[in-house]
Amino acid sequence: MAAGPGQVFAAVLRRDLQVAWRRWSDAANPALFFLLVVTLFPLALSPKAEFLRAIGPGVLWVGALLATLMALNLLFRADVDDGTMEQLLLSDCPLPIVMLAKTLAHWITTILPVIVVAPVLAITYHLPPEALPTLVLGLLIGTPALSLVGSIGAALTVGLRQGGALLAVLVVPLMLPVPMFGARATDLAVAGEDPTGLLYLLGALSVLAAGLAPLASAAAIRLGID
Amino acid sequence: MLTAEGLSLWRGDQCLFRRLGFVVPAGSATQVTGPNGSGKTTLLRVLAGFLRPETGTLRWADETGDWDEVSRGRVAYCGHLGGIKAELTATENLRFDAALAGVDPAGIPGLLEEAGLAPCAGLRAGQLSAGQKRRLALARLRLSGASLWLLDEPQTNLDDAGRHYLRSLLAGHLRAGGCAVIASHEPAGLADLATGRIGLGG
Amino acid sequence: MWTWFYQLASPPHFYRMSHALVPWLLGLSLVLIAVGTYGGLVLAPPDYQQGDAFRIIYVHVPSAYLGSMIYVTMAVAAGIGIIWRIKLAHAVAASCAVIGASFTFAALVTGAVWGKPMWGTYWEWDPRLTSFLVLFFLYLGYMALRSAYDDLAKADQASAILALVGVVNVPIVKYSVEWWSSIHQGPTISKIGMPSITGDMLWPLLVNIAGFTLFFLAMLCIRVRAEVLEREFNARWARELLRGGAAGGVN
Amino acid sequence: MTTQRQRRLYLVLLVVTCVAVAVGLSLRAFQDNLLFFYSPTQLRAGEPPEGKKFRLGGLVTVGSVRREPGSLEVQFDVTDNRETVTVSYSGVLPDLFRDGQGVIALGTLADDGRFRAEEVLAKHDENYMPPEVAESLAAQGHPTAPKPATAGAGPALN
Repeated sequence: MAAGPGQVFAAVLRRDLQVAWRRWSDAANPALFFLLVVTLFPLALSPKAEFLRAIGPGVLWVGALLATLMALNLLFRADVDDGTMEQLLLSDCPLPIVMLAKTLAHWITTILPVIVVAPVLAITYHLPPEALPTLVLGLLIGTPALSLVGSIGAALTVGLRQGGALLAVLVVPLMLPVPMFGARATDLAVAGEDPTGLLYLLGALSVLAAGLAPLASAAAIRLGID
Repeated sequence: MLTAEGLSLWRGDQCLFRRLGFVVPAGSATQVTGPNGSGKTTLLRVLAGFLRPETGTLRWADETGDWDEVSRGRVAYCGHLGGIKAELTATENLRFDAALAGVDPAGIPGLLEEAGLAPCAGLRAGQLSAGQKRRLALARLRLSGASLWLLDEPQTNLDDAGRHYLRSLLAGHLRAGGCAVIASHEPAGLADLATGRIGLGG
Repeated sequence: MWTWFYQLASPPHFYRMSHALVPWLLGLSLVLIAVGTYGGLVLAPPDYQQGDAFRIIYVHVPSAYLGSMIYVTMAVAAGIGIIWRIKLAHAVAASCAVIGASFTFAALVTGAVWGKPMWGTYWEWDPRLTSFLVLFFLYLGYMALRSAYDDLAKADQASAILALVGVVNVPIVKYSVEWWSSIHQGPTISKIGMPSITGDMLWPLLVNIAGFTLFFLAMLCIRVRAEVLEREFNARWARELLRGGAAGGVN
Repeated sequence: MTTQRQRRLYLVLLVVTCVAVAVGLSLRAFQDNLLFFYSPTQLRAGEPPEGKKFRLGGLVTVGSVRREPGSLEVQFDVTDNRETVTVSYSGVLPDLFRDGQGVIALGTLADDGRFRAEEVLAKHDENYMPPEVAESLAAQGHPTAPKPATAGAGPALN
């Protein structure tokens, strides 16, 4: 008797959220990192409102990508290190579902705080308030694709020692379309144009990634266990 | 019943075992012995499906198909890594395993009681001692419903009461028609429960 | 059919076949490249806008074409390797990466050399350039991942997964950068009823593309031979081959 | 094991569903046409959203460029060979802007049916031909024949 895919998904999601809740400082790090990266630009380049408005959408999206990258390292590593991943591999439940649930839990605990901080930072970049819904909506729709694509890289590098830098080299080229569409959607909203089409495209990327990335990361995670 | 035929595995240039074949009938245990580095753990990990042998096949009764798939849900593995989440309590750890196996979690307090972990059921697993963690990992074996248990040095860190718990656990499993492969560098210990023997290396 | 397939994919058989094949491939490719280059540099007329500078397409376009074509080849080989567990396919995929990265790099460099006189800049964040740069990064990531694994079987598996994921992503990246920059909004407008390139400029290009492709196949054979020998170091046929001291085929 | 097979089926169904939904969403995105541009025909059919900025793309009708003397005001017609829209623009046109050239204008539709552009982009030329061919095409009055010796076309990076 094995648990159905829905039960497995719920059980893994619940467990990972519970673990993250008890280690909340790990979860807060990406948001802090995001805050610091975004703060660097006005200080290092120019604090002029006009300039900041022009680079704001791009900086916020690149910041979200970097925060995702930073958080990814821990996505599977803890489970591999304490042996719970072995137990997951042994159990009779579909591994892609497990990977999807783990990635979702990871997104909720690390990227959702980033999205909460983003509109506040957007105001400091003098983005018009009308553009904020597009920014937040775009991040909500688009960042799952970043986490999902990143999960493949995290699974491929989990058994390797120098995982961090290699992970970035592997997944950033694959992630590129997301910040490109996302920043452009926000740009359009800043300029008063209609961004809906791009938001649909971000959604398409996330859904596509949700369908394919768990298969790849499920196949890859076995390589890290030996 | 587990049947292994012609298993070979190299680690780099070193051959750990070559054309290894054995049968573990239902209701029996087989002990794998050998010095450190002889490939006991590796053999167990092959049986668990974590490693693919260079050559050879593994079969469960008369099931056909890849061991990867056939073994899932049939095999329980208790190795060096406990597979215990330090942030969760002992009960929560077992609840998760029960949910994955699709088993009713009502039996968990009883299992913890048997393992002598009832007093620390609500404690985070990170705060348990090494021996207590090992007991928790053993308690999970019962929960998985697996027929083949793979135990890698199961007596490590266990005190007398713990060893006794392990013996009774294993004996009950074998009585119920299950089978087990036990890796151990000490020939005594569980030897009387094991009918088969595989010697590696040396 | 299947036995034939597996026989073809068996390392000793491949080793023997490729030994006979390489000189032909190499010779034919050099002849084609010589003809194509002569046609392109001497016979083809200068372009109406770019003068003689356009002639770099005779190197640039074949390189760019191979850069993307080899990536697809690599992904197909990786897929075959992972589905049917054929070691030769993994060896092919691994060998493709370096060659593909070289052609991609060549395309980027020749493009930059061409861009300077034509655009006034070596680099422009143009969709085609950007997506090609991403392709180059994908090759680099693939090679980095391979080299990070000590275990050959694992390196094969891991890099195959990455290659397959990358091939899904390539069209997405390509189109996304095209939509991202508004100036290159599809070729429809300027292409209505206009020839893109005339025949006397086209044929040397096609000859060169064919020549470069054969050159790639020759290089691939040579690399795969080395790769196979390294992998099958312990197999009987490889030992006999090495003991015999024959640099060539197995009899 | 039948469950094994069932499970595989579920996974395949899940993947197919995801891919189908992704395709659906991107088709929906193209309906919005936001990424590209609206053709004059689509504009006449009332497809672009009212009051929002959008892009208009097409060929500049030959001989339609009218400049206001003493100012940067320019008017020209953009056509897709079916419908034509008059575009008004104030500013410096790009070097590649010329009769018959493909252009993309960003702006809003004014009440009088004209397109008020804030930005005009010209399409790069991707043709390769000897000068004689270009000249003969120009002599025939081919609508898209470019004048020789203007800014160069870019490398064709495929």
